Amino acid sequence: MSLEINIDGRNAVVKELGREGNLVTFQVDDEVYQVDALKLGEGIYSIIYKGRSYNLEMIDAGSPRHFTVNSFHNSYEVEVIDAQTRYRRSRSKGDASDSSNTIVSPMPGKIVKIPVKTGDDVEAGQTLIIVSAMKMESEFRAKSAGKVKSIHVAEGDTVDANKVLIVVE
Amino acid sequence: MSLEINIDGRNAVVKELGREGNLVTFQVDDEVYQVDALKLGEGIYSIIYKGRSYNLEMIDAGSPRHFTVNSFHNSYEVEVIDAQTRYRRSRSKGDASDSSNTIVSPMPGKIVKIPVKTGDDVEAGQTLIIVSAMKMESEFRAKSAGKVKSIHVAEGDTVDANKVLIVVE
Amino acid sequence: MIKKVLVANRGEIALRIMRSCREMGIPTVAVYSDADRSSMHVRYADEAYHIGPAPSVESYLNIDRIIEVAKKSKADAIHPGYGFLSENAAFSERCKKEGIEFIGPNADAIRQMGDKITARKTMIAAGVPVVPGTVDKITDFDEALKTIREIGLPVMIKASAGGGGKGMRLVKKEEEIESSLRGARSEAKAAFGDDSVYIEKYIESPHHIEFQILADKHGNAVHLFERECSVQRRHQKVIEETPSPLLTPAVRAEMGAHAVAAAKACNYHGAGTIEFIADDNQNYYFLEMNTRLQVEHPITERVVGVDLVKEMVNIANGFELPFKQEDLKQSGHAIECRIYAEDPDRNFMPSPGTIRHITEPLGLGVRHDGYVYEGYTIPIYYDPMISKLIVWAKNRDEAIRRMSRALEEYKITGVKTSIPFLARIMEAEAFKTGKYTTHFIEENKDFLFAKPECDGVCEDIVLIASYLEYSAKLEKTRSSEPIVKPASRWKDSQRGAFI
Amino acid sequence: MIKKVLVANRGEIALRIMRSCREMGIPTVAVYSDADRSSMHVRYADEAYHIGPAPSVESYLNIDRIIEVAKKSKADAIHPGYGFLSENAAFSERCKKEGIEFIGPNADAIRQMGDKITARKTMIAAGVPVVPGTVDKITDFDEALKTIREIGLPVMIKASAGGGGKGMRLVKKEEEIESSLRGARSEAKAAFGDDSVYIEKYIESPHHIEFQILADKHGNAVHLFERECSVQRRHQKVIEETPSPLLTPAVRAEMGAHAVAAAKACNYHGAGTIEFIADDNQNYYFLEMNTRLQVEHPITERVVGVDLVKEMVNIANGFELPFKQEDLKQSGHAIECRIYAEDPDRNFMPSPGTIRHITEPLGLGVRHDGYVYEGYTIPIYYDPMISKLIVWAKNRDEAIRRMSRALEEYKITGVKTSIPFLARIMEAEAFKTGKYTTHFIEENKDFLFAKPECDGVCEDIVLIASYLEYSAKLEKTRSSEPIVKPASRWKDSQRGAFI
Repeated sequence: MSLEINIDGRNAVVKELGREGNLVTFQVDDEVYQVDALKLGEGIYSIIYKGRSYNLEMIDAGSPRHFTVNSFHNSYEVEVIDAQTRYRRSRSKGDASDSSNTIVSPMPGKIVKIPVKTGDDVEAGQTLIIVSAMKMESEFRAKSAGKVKSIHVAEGDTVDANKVLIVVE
Repeated sequence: MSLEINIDGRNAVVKELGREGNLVTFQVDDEVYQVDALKLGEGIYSIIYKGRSYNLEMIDAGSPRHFTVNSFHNSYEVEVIDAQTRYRRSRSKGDASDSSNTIVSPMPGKIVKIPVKTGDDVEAGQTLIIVSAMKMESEFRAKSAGKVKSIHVAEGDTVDANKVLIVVE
Repeated sequence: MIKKVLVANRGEIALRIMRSCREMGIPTVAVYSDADRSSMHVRYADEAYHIGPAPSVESYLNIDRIIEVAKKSKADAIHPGYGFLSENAAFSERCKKEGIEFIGPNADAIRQMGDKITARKTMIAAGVPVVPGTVDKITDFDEALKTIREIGLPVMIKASAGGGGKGMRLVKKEEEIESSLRGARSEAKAAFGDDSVYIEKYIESPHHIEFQILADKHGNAVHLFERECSVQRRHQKVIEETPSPLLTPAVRAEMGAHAVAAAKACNYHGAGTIEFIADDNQNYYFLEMNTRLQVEHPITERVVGVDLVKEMVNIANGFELPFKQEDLKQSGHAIECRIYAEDPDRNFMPSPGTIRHITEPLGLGVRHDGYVYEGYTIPIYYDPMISKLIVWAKNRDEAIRRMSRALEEYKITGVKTSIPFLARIMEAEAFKTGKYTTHFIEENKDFLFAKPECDGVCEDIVLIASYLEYSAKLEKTRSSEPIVKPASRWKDSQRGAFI
Repeated sequence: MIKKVLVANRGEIALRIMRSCREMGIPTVAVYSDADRSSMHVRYADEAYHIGPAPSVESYLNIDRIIEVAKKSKADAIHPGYGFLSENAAFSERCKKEGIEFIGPNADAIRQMGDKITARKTMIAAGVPVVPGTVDKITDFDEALKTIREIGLPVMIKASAGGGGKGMRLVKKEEEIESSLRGARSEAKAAFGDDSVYIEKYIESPHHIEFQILADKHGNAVHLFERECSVQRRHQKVIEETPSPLLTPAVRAEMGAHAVAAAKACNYHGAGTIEFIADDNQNYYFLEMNTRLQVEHPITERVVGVDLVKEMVNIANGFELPFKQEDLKQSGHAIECRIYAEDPDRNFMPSPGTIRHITEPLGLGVRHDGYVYEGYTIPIYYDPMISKLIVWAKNRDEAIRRMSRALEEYKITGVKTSIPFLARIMEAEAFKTGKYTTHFIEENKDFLFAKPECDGVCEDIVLIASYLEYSAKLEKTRSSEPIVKPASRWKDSQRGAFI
């Protein structure tokens, strides 16, 4: 199997060439690695490569295809690119405002206030919604001017992470 | 559902009368209990009954039907009695030696020595097999006199828990 | 004698209190909201009672309900922990009325120190230095000049009616006074319709240093030395240590004596903290008093060798303090890091969720006060603190290295945490040398948020792990579920599930 | 200066050593057998190399292989931990030959103290008391009588060629000497074909008390006080504490001086332990020297405030000890419990298996040194120790209560552990009062193995939990598997699985 993975902006192709027990051979772009790889717990990996012991923690970042990967001193944002993503990316090319003015809850929380209503004209920077989680309120503002197309939650609602809250077009 | 459960020699019938979320009503023999029961981890239960907080740890004891249950100050041996068990029990009634001269590995380990062979006559107390685990050797002896009927492992073998090692009849 | 303690709190502090009660042989009663049935304090306690819905105002702040549980469970004392009802004078009073011992100060002391003006006046009367300045309005230049000369430059001119930075001027030189005063007044007039201002000493390199005190009901009070809490973000403490790298023994002794005086001035009993602001020259001023146990109390416990919760219970029981000031010594160095479920790279946004894996830091010199476990879901309703990591070592340098080591051991998956950020602080030069103020995070943000170097290999290894994780997930879902699903799908867990 | 340390060990002690190396900024190299790829020390180290099959003779005892890895990884020092190669003179010698620093004593000291007769002679020469007795064979009654009168009753007559209790007689009164001597000799003759015997003082109420020593390469040596290790089962230590409840300050100082003399007598350098046997009257005798770090070293670290592993590395580096005897003090009280995967109710049978859930004890005064994690399978090949739980408190009584509290917090499922047994010891009167000898477990077995009382309700609650656990399992298997399956089925786990 081969996967296209984006790591902090770099697109790389990771291909599994073979495995024998937990010794796995990979090709990452042009480099070939034989590693001893072990999953030790939920999101905990131990990889030994040329004697070096690497410990990696995979933290879900919103979707099954997104991880934050911690290795003690570094932290990486990783996204697995699948066909759907490529399709979505190609569609939205040159139309950055399309998705950027969709407010998605970055964390589970409670809707405190929605100071706009459907059909309102909004300016860039205008507060669209206030979400509270863990004693902290976060304001989400419009990235650019537009009209509120749809509101998917109501004040007082409890929402999961990655839920679409408001769409501005 | 209703289960027959043996706890340290007492046979009790546990019957679930109803549940609403994690509030469950049980009948244990003649007593009715409404408890707030939660599984918090693998084998970790929190039960609140009349305000008392009970913490129970279930430790597998050889088969899915056997547990050791720890509640900080007490430890119980519990066996769920199913149809198969009842059948086995009724068959072996009055024939205690039947199973008692079958040596079963109580833990995973390595077979160090088998000083008997199939067909040998053995006396009560004679060593049949020596198993080593974690730097400690355990000798298993015949409970009563008999003839070695079958040997299911060889010296040097690594065995799982609850494997039949030797049968004497 | 206290026979059963209700702990009116949750999370790590509820466990902290129950631990000491258990060691004293005192049974404990937990209270919990809808969001907390699976929380550790419920299992830890001997008894546990539900007190209401998740929002704290309907549960952990519901005085009637908590008193009701105390009576039902025959708890004869209540420990409020920190936050929630811990500095609520009405709650302390209510407990008294109901014949329940409130393990904390009485209502008068809470009120007296809770009101800033009253507290300031009490401190002045007790001879405790407060931030120099005028409370009265100033409109006249000569008066302003006189005051500023008394206080000493730099000063801050602030609008009496003000707020939000309007009508505020920092004055560093005497020749700036006139124009600054004029500017502040006209801005105040425009903004608030009132041109009166007041003047306060401006502390240029502020250090937040607080003193732990213990006082019994018989008039005895001691301090247990200081905690340096200057590593702050938005006025929230991030890291605390003791001893403070700023203080000399002489100033420490003087501040300690003032802290004891402050406690005596309000007839305090129980554990409390006197917060001071200090400058680089160790000039210090009373800021406020926290009339409760602090989050960061463990570092004091470690270097002084005293269990503060046990002392609180003993004080509530009416015992005299078992030690005098001269019996108390600081030994070695302790540091605390607060571990939050938050994302340092996204402006510390809270990151609630389900804990998938924990590797806890262990070994020599490490104390860990936490409450989460694998499979536990951190609720969105409360403080995002996961745990407190406390280390001790013979000296400050070793303590910093030990904290680095412990942070490296500490692995949590499932939620984002502040661990990498805290680890970075341990490597910052200003922290390592101990020369830092409350501006530390702001002044060092380039270093703290920089991405450390990584060779191509380490990035490729990350890619390989990502491949493995993704393909494992793919495998897991292939049979039953479409691949693209909302994140919550991955939170499904056998553990923590209601039966 | 040591730049990289290979740790020739596994389990908790490998981690313990790596922790201190990391705090010193020294990278570490792990070695592991087939059974240990998923073991924590492999992830903890900076580098990790496979050294052979699971049986330790082919891996952790394989000197050639370990030296090879040290060279390959450019490790310039090896720490052997305890067990395995830690007291192997040939290994120490080999390291020296290969130019690798062995973090421990040199081969001569290991040999000198490893041989019982040589060690005894060395101690006698150094003025350290040894168990009174004869080394030479005795065949004559008059000689025996003379010797016994010198030693003082009671004595043990033992067959020179003997073992296994044959040809052994305990003599309490002088009039028993003749018949006991005759009996022992004829039994020895029958069993071993040799009727010669020797005589040794019998210690009636034996206490196992050991002293920690540190010695540098410059002739400086100090002791770090004692550890009381009398809670033993089959000569295996179960619980250790310091200070010993038996010793008075005067005897402690005298024993300490003898411990230092013992270390100096064999030109020792590194960390070592002098084991003594003492009676109720604090008469004490040298037993043996352990020329390595002990399992129970953390209690010493806690009350003295010294990191023993760091001191070992510094000594290996050729540094002088940073303290003198008079700088060292005991502060407070520390207790260690060894947590084993074993079943106390079935004669402590080992209980290897997969850890399903752990709740680790946390909070004030608790140190935990472990290496297992949820999903980890404890291999059958090595020692069944899961972890060491160490508590500290101001005094012994509080330390016992704290240990009880910590043991109650510590929950492990998946394997049986000694936790309930250890908790029971904390409640035993003889332990609580500190009046115990090495016969403690035997003498208190009725109490220690008794089943505490439980009302009908608590038994019924256990039945309810069993119902829930069984029905959850039933649910889980119903779709795919027959219900009755071997136990190993339940060990299947996503975690720890080889990818």
